[in-house]
Amino acid sequence: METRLVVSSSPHLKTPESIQSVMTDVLLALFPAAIAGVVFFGWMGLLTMVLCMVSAMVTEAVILRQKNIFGDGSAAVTGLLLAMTLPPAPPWWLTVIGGVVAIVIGKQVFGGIGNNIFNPALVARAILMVSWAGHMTGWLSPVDLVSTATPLPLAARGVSTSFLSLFIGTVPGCIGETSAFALLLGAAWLFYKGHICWRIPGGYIGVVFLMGMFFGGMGSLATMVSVGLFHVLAGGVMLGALYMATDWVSSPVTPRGKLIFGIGCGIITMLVRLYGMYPEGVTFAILLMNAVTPLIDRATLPRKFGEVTK
Amino acid sequence: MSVMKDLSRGIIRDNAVFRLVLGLCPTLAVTGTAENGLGMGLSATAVLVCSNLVVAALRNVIPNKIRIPCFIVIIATFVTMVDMLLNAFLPALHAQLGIFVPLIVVNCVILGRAEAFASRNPVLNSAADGIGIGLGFTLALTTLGAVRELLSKGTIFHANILGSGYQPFQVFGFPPGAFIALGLMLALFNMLSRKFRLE
Amino acid sequence: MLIAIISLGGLGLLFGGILAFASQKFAVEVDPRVEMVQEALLGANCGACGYAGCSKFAEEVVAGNAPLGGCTPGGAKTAARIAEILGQVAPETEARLVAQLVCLGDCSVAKDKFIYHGVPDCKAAMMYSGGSKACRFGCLGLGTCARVCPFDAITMSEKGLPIIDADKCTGCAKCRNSCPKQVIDMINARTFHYVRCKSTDKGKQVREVCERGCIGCGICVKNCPQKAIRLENNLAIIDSFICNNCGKCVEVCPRDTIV
Amino acid sequence: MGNIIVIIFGAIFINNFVLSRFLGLCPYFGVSKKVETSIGMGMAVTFVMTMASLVTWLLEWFVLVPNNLQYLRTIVFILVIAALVQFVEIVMRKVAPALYEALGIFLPLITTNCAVLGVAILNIQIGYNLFEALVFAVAAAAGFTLALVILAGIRERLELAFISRHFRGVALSLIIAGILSIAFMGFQGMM
Amino acid sequence: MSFKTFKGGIHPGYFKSATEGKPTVPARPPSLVVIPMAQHIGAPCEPLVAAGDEVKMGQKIGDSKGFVSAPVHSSVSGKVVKIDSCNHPLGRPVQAVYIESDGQDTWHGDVQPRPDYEKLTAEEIKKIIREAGIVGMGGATFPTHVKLSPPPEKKIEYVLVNAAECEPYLTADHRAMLERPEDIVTGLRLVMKAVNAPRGFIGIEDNKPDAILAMTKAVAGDSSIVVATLHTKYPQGAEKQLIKVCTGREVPSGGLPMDVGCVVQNVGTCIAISDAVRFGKPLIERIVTITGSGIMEPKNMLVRVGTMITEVVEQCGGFRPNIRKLILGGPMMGLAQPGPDLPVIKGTSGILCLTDAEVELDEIRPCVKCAKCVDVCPVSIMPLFIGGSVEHGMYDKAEEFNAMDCIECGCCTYICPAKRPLVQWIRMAKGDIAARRRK
Repeated sequence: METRLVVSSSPHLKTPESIQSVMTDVLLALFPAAIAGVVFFGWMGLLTMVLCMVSAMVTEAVILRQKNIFGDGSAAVTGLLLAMTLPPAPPWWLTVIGGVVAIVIGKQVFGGIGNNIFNPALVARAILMVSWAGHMTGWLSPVDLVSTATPLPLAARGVSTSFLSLFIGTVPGCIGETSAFALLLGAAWLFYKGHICWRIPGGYIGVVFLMGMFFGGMGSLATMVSVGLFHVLAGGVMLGALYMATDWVSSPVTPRGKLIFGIGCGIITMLVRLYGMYPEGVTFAILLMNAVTPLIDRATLPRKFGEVTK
Repeated sequence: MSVMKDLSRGIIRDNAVFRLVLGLCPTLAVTGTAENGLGMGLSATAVLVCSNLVVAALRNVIPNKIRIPCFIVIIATFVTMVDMLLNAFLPALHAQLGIFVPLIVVNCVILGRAEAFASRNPVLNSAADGIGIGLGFTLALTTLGAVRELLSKGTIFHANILGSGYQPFQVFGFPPGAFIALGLMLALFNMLSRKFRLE
Repeated sequence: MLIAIISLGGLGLLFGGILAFASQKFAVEVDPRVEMVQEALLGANCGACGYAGCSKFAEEVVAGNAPLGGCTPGGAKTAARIAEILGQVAPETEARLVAQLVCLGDCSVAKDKFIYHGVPDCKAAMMYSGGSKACRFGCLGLGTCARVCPFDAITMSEKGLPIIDADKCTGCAKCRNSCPKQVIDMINARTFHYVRCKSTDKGKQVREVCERGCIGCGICVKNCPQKAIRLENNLAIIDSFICNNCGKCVEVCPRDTIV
Repeated sequence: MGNIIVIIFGAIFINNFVLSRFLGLCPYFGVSKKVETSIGMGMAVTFVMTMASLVTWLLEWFVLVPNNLQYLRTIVFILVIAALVQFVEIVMRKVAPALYEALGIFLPLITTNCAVLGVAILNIQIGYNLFEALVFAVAAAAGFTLALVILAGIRERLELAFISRHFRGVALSLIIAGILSIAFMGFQGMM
Repeated sequence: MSFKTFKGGIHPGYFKSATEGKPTVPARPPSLVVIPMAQHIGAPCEPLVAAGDEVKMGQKIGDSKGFVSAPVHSSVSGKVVKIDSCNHPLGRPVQAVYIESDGQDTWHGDVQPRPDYEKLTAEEIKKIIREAGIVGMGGATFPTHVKLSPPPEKKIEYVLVNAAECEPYLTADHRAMLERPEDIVTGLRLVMKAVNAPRGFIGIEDNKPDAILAMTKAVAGDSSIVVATLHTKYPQGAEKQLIKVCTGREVPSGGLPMDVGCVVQNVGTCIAISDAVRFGKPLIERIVTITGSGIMEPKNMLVRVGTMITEVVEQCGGFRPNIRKLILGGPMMGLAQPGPDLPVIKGTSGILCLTDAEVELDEIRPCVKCAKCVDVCPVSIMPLFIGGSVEHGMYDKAEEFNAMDCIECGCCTYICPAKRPLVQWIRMAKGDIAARRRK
């Protein structure tokens, strides 16, 4: 035989999925929310997203000395996710710094893809938020692009926002977080492809809802439910629960661990929202739970087949 | 000759912060500005030199078993003195450094030098070692302070460097920035020392 | 002033007393020589001595279970210091040993019998038909030795063979022990000429798979002025005690196997 | 009672000794390679810190203050702590050799752990009563342990990563601590 | 009757249509057979013949004194040419007897039918099975008589016939069930008798309805045997998973099926047992599926043990020019071979030829902790952490993540988007851990 055969370990069948294809799936899933961002916040939203993605991808390509700027697609996802957590019209340099920080501090110092302990986009957002709090809270109303406050602090002052606008996304907020509808649409795609499971988002959103219900101010059942629902829809919980907390690398790998992770995120988010200094706690909550992920994994190793329980 | 060697070694080659990674608490805590870093560095240097001198002088007197408590008492004495001096002559700096002045006493750099060097070497060498290590420590603290001050305020030693239009990278003024800045500087130092084959 | 002195002194006395009492009551015997020996070692925990790390070796040396010169990387210097600590005479250390790759079959001269795809590690490749090299004795070139070397003395060449830096090599033999093909020998650092092949196959088979393998032709045996070379199982072997490094064998070897 | 909760929550989360007060950093980066060791270290620190708080508080209010000797505080406190640690070390070596083996050289490090002296001095500076001081010490140690165990978990996980050699070791740990520190900032304003 | 499924598992493409409709054809009698002395797990056999000896078909030509071992028999009549080493599917050359066929296929005198086989005692059945050299024919090649000899304190309650055939591509068992259902049931009854088990199961995946029908018909009227319809999911046919699904029992970690009162036999093994007991025929031939897009005419063939693969492939029209991988067994657990010059052995269930298009040579990427391997692992271990630990040489850590419990089904490696060779790493860990435990 003239051709040499390939010898490798079994199995000899492999799934067609690759890291690149999965990252493309995630980008597709973020597409509806990105469209919503552009629709609501105009060309500034688009510019921010593009700038952030490019800055992240270029940084990664430079560090890894790779010619293909898209690479495995993970930098693009990080960049887009970061852009979605930025306010609608940040200064351009803020966006660029964010992309660089996300890739360098959030990812490459840990050894690159797969090794980052924390969600790179959230690391960058947290650093930006601490550094330039003013720029990071420059909210615009999506209707007329006038500066305004987001629903969460408004609610604290007693101003309510309609559920419909929260669901559609016609409320002030970060570029990608306002439209629950678009986020759910993209998440449905990820569910369909089997890239995320219900445990993290379910635990997260469930706890936010319940804590919103019982600690957000007592009242009649209807009020309590609406407060719970408000907390789920307002702010970054949807984006965080569906896209940030479910980030493979920085979340637990065991089924039980995932549920614990989601619940933990929910509790910390609500603690920050209800009792803390910051109006929103999603970033802190997910970063904190990222930090304890290795411990959660250790503690929740599944019972192996045939293990005799003592 | 060997005295000079003992003196120079501590500045870069055996730099307490960047090479030995000791004395991190004050390094991170008081380096919000270059000035504070310098102040802390010099205070620590003063204690280090004095304690090295005394330890080296008494090295044959102190029984081996209780040497550590003895060293600590010696160091603590000098720390208390520095504390009082700072309070008297530089009250503003003293307030800035806060609890970290008395905490010089537990700075592992100082105890480490007493244990590893001064207790085994003659007085002159020990003093030189103390000065070298102390200068290295001061250098590290001042550099870190300068970098953090520059990034978080746009100034160095309160002199405006980056202009009034600079949007300060405030995270470097806070605890997280201290960790991150030192981490990055340490990595840079590792890289440079590999390049110049310091090890 | 007086009170200060009294309080401090009193405290000192009190704590000194407690500690003295405690150290008597809870004393644990530790041989201080163990610590001293440990300080004399390199601290690389390479395991060349055969014990679990430097501290264990130090314990065993002091207990008399391990030889003074047991620390191969440390060499004679370390042995002398250990001897000094233990008050013994340092042993005559043998010649310095370094690792030598005994295969020249890089990808330009040695054929592959199939394409191996999997974990890039020689031991892993061995599990599948003994690795992809057509020569069953040849180096697989997947760099297991380079990864286990604690002293960064081994790098992989572009043609897929390890290059051993004899200056950095301390003779710990970790690479030899990790090589599944056993193509690394520990040789005297002063050896100049060595048959760089391990194939005991017949000449024809060797020719089929490798351009530089020893075919057991015996030309070197005939031409060696010292009669230091013999053939065993189709493989030339140089006796390093007789060899005087004249270099004749290198000249005559038709396949450049002796280097 | 509310006061006590504020002390506990504050010392663990809001003003975490390691991540926000910069105390106890040397052992923090030194002993955080394995989760088991870090738990042991945390327990040892908790024990020493509580004991030290108790003794130093008593000394301060019954010896130093009545005699106007506050200027001797640093020297007296560190002496007490040094003696205490040595005592614990001697006892542990005999009674629990396994634990001693695990903590090994880090027991002497507790002496120079500024967290221990720090908590003693802070107790006095803030003016806690004895009970509050003890609670503060335990909570601060718990905060230290929490940060330590988290970092150890992360570093264990990172054993599986191929980290650039410039960042390997303390450099990366510092950056992780920085990110942790940001994450802990989320607790600000609570209580 | 449908059964609950097990945790984990995957749904790869099945690719069975090429051969599942093709009846088994007997292969041309080979002119030369190469019979390796090691065709089973355990001590290899010693040759009982020497070069130049005349042998008959079914004559025992190799045996071993070891308990965990099975004798080998000549699959042709003719003359022993030489005793030399030959390639073996496991990758290491082994000793083999080369026999040139005289074309007569005359049976050896010991091969005699037993018309009164139903009166045999359990011990006699076991002895016949051992002498016939029967081993697990699903691929594991564990000597069957050893499986049937549990220590006296272990009571066997169930005998399971593993007819799931969950490996993609393979159809050998499927065809056997369609063509020889009665023999399978006879074999099962003999095993039940040998181990004194009251109940039998025949587990078949629900993608083979015709086989289910055929087997149901064959066991009709026997209430002690149940034909279990199983979900189509890989690895449904893994021993422990099959037991869990059929009986609800879980084989303890590190234990054997007999620990929960079960014995599992492959379809082919049952047929071999039936042949051996009823007709005295030792195991000298088996059904092999020759398939894959790298072969001209995929077929199911009845092949003599010792026939060279080259010869078998020739009868299927030969390889296609773009063949890239030759696998003995199925694609999930089969062994890739460097070339076709090796014989068919007792455990060769399939010859799978894959082409360029199907052989991916992907770069190994870093683990992104997608946890898909954790989700699909049927034994609930942590393939990602074992792989990572071995990659960094930390074998003791691999042990903590239960590397030793791996059944090497390959689900984790199949599903990994980072294309990490997890099974291979786990195998390395198992080798290292086993070596350390022996010390």
